[in-house]
Amino acid sequence: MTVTQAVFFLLAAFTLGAALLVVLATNIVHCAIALVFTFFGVAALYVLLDAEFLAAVQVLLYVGGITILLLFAIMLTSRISARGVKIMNEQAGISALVVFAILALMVFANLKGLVLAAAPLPASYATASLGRLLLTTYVLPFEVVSILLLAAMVGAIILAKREREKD
Amino acid sequence: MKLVVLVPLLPLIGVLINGLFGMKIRGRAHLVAVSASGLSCLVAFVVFFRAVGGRTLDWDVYSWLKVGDFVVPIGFLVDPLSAVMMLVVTFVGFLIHVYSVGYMHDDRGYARFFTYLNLFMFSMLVLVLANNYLLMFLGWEGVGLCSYLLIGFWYEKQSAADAGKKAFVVNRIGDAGFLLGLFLIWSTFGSLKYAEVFKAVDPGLGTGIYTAITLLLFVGAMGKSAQLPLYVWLPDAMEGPTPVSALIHAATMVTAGVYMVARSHPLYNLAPFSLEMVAWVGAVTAVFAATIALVQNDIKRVVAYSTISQLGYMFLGAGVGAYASGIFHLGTHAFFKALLFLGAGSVIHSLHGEQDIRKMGGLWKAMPITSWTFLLASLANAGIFPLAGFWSKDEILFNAFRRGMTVPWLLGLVGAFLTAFYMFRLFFLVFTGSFRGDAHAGHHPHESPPNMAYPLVVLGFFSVIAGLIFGFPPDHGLYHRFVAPMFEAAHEPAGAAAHVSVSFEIGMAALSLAIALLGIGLAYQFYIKRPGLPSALADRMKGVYRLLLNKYWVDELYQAIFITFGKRVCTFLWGVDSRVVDGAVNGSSWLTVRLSLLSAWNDLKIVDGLVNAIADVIQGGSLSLRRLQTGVIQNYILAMALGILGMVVIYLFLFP
Amino acid sequence: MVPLSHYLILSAALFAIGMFGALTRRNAIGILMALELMFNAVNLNFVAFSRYLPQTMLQGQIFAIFVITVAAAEAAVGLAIVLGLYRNFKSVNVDEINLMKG
Amino acid sequence: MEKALERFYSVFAEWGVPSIVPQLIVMLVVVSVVILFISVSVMFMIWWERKISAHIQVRYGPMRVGGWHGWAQSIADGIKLLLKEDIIPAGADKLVFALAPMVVFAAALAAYVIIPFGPNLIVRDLNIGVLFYISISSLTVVGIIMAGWSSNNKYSVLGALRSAAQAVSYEVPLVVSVLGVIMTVGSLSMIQIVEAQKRIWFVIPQFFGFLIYLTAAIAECNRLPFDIPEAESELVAGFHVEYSGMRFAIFFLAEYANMFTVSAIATALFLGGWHGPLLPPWLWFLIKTYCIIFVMMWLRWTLARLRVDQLMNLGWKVLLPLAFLNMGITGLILVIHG
Repeated sequence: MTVTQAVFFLLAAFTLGAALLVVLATNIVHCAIALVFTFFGVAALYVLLDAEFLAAVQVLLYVGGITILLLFAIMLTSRISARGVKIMNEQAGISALVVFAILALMVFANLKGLVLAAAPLPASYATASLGRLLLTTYVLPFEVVSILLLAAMVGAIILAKREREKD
Repeated sequence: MKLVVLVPLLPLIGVLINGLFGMKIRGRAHLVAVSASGLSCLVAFVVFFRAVGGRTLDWDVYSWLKVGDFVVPIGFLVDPLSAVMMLVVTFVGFLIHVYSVGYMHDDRGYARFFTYLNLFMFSMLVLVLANNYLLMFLGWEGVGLCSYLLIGFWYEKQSAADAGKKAFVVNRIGDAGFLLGLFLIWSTFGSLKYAEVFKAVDPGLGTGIYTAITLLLFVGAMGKSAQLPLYVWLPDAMEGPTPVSALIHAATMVTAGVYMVARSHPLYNLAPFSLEMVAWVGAVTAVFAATIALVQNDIKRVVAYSTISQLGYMFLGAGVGAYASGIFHLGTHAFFKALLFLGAGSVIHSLHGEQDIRKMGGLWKAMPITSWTFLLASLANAGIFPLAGFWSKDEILFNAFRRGMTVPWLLGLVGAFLTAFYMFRLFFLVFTGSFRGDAHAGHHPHESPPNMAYPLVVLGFFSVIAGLIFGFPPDHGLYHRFVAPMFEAAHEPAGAAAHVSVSFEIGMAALSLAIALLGIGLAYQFYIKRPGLPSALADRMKGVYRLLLNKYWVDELYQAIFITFGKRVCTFLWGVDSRVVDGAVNGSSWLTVRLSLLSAWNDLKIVDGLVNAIADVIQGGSLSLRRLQTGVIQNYILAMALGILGMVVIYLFLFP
Repeated sequence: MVPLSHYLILSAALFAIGMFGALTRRNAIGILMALELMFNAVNLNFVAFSRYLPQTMLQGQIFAIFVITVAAAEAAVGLAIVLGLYRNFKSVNVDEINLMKG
Repeated sequence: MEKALERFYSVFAEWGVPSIVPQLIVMLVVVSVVILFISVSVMFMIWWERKISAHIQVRYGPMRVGGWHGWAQSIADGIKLLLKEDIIPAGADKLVFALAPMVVFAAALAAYVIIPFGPNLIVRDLNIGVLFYISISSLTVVGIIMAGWSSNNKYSVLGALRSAAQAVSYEVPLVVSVLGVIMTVGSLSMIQIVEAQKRIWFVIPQFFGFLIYLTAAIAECNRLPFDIPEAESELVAGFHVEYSGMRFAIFFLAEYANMFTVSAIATALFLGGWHGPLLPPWLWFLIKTYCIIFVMMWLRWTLARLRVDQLMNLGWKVLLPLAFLNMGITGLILVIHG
């Protein structure tokens, strides 16, 4: 087992553990904090995959943006003392079964069906080429996503704004 | 050279600032707008002198639209033609910005006005500097939009709003032609970039396709440049503020059509029929509009018809293949026509909105600067030696004659005579004699403030010297040495262009000068010497007078043909609909009612019984099925997950 | 080196965990978190494929960027909806909100 | 430096030890050096700030501990904090409460990875350098929210929420203001950015970028005039009201460490990094950095606190448009220059 593999397994265990905590923790704030760790784990995996820019974006957006948004929402809607409340609904059992089945199928398909390059190709990665691609070949999706963001922003503001008292 | 990007960009920045913060800065909007246009003008000068130095630029800044192999760049083209146009647009535009500061100073929409003005500058510069047809079209539509916004600037006024709409609709007709022309260019040459299109121009394709393209483009030019029969919007456009009339409807936007024809000259050169068409439309428009101008009583409308007439000359020039002369006339015309409008605006301003020349007169004393500059502009417009208009107009007429277009040439001469007459009719009525308005106390006419007067003086200066400096000797002046090489090929196809002696050229010039002087003399006779004569003549020739006063009833004609007729057709169709079709429908409905009564019994007793039985079963079933819709979203997700699971199983194991 | 299938299995597991969360959490914000986990799993797949597959030219990473952007938009709108829910129902538990019940 | 490292590695290779062992040792050494540097420089900065504030207010400040102008005051403070009883409030969420200072400190520590003290004096010259700092700095906010929430105190929660809102708002102009430099250099690597300033410091062509960066950076550090998250008179002390002893010391440490980081980044991006005549590069770098820190302290003790709405207006309606303008003009100039 090489160092890279060791690092990979460590990271994988860390990420999965944090993810499980996200789903299973009783306190929603703990979930959010576990989510931060998951994001960090995934970011580290990106680094392992030579996608440093993406790792930085992952941390910037997920940790700096989405998690903080989530924490805001949690603080606006929950109380610290809200403990001992049921966190899962009634369908937990059957859900676990279904999810486990799907996971099993995915792993099966992966082990059986994929005979792809086992070793990674030589890394040809540069942030610059990523930027160039985004502004040339993928400029249309880029613009579409920009418009989507704008629409989301407007939508979020309108949804979150308190309705004026009707006179 | 790449500085050229700043030329349209600066006005755009002005638009952004004034458009976004106009409500905040209100009275200081002109600081932004005037400095934006002034800087733009400055940069334009720099670029222009580099272009004079012989450098051209065809620069794709970046690709704007890219769909398959359809690629349109945002790109700039600086060559003599666009450099001259750019200079005219920025320079006249800048002066008019300055003038507007005084003219609009107490208007409620001050910032809005400057926003539009800058937006117009931006669009016009995009139109002029574009290096492909689509970007030109963007500018083309941009100026159309600004024209609409500015004509309807005082939108509380019904007539202004209507005039704006009219301009918009009439222009759309032309634009449709232009757009079709673009489609045709794209499908023929596979590109919209000038450089590529003109390189791909090949006489071997036959004249048909070129004639089609150029005629379609010319339809666009007719709309924008107010030529017969699409000229009707321009006189009404005078509802807008006067600086707008000067900038858009005299000096720059309306010349876009001429520019476009000149820009497309490689295409026109291969379509002799189109060229002839352009020349004829131009010549006829020149005379037609001039005759209307003879009898109009609104000071701005006289100038407006004069503009249409002068645009006709430009097209005449382009149509006989003398593109350079057409553009030259465009440039000189920009100066003196802007001056005329600004002078008219100055008069209107000092008379507190009075526009009827019958209520003016004797303003010479009160407004010396306006009067002098107006006189210079009138002389220039009438084509008096050695003012600017003389050189360019004479060149067009001379070229028309030389290329064997005798009838258009004659029409041009008639137009020149009429021009001189109506210009001086206007001048005498407004500035000489005695004041005929109701001069109630304290409201005496007065000279305009300096920031309105200075642009008048500057424009007056250029109206005097522009022709002499740049256009002498005719066809070989400074201007021609700069621009004409572009159109080198254009001089050939007319064929009949025989070489003529210098003395003949001078004779021609003298002829047109004499005709113009004759017009002025006649005006002098009519309005100074024997003031009773005009009305007597009008009485004598009542029919003609009314014909002209009502502008040949063209508006009414359009109303009758396109609108009333359209309405008639619709009414008729409605009648057919309501009588014949509805009758048939009603008849059949009666029949149906009887039949259906019969079948109703059948339905109620037999079919319904069956249906109800089924419904009962379904209702019973759905009552239990309804429980499935729990309203809890996670149940649905679970169902989805199960579905996915099923699908995966199917694809993995059943149909691998 | 780490073979591609390791990454794929890891991302499958992450996806499954996220899915389980989305199916079972009562708190709407918890569901959103679970959704983010699923997005991350998908992104991991994209990036891994763009690293391991030939002739991909970074498409995987580009798509991951788009997914992240869409996820950000989704989180913003989703949380706004949660706040709206909280205002109207004084609760963010989705199983207590069943106005659409048949 | 690199040769010494290679020799170090080769020694281990000869002994047949897997390469991860020396790597781990090197990592540990680097981390210890960085932490040591942080502690020393923070202690100095705290002492310095007390002296500056005192002199601005025409006082002397600490004069007794250690002799010359009370130089050992910070050390004494540190020892006091270390020895204090560790108090966790009864209603607090113990796990999160304990985790929060660590998260904040980890974020502050991680940022030191990309600070270029000298041509070779950098922990790691990442090719996404600036972006790394920007992304890692957002982690601080998470820590602050954790701290505020877990204290179970409404002042802490309010302080934390304010802090988060402020940090998120000012991060945008911060990033955009830096873009001008990045566009000019065409790289995110700190070393390359500093190298590009050999002839002219970016503070001259990017003057507005520098001003916007500095303003936003002060806001990111929650310092006056942008210190509403900690406003003593309104919120007692913001998110760390309930913290005391060692945990409080860590927050304090992280705060000053952050201050050092933003100043160091400003130095590297705008003030030419280590470039300068005569003195060794690392000294130049420290001098410039401390100059910026001095400016920040100076501002703190002379300006009044902004209101929340003023703060948000400044961020979104002034700094952000200005930053975009700066970026647009930079782009335009780059395009024209080709």
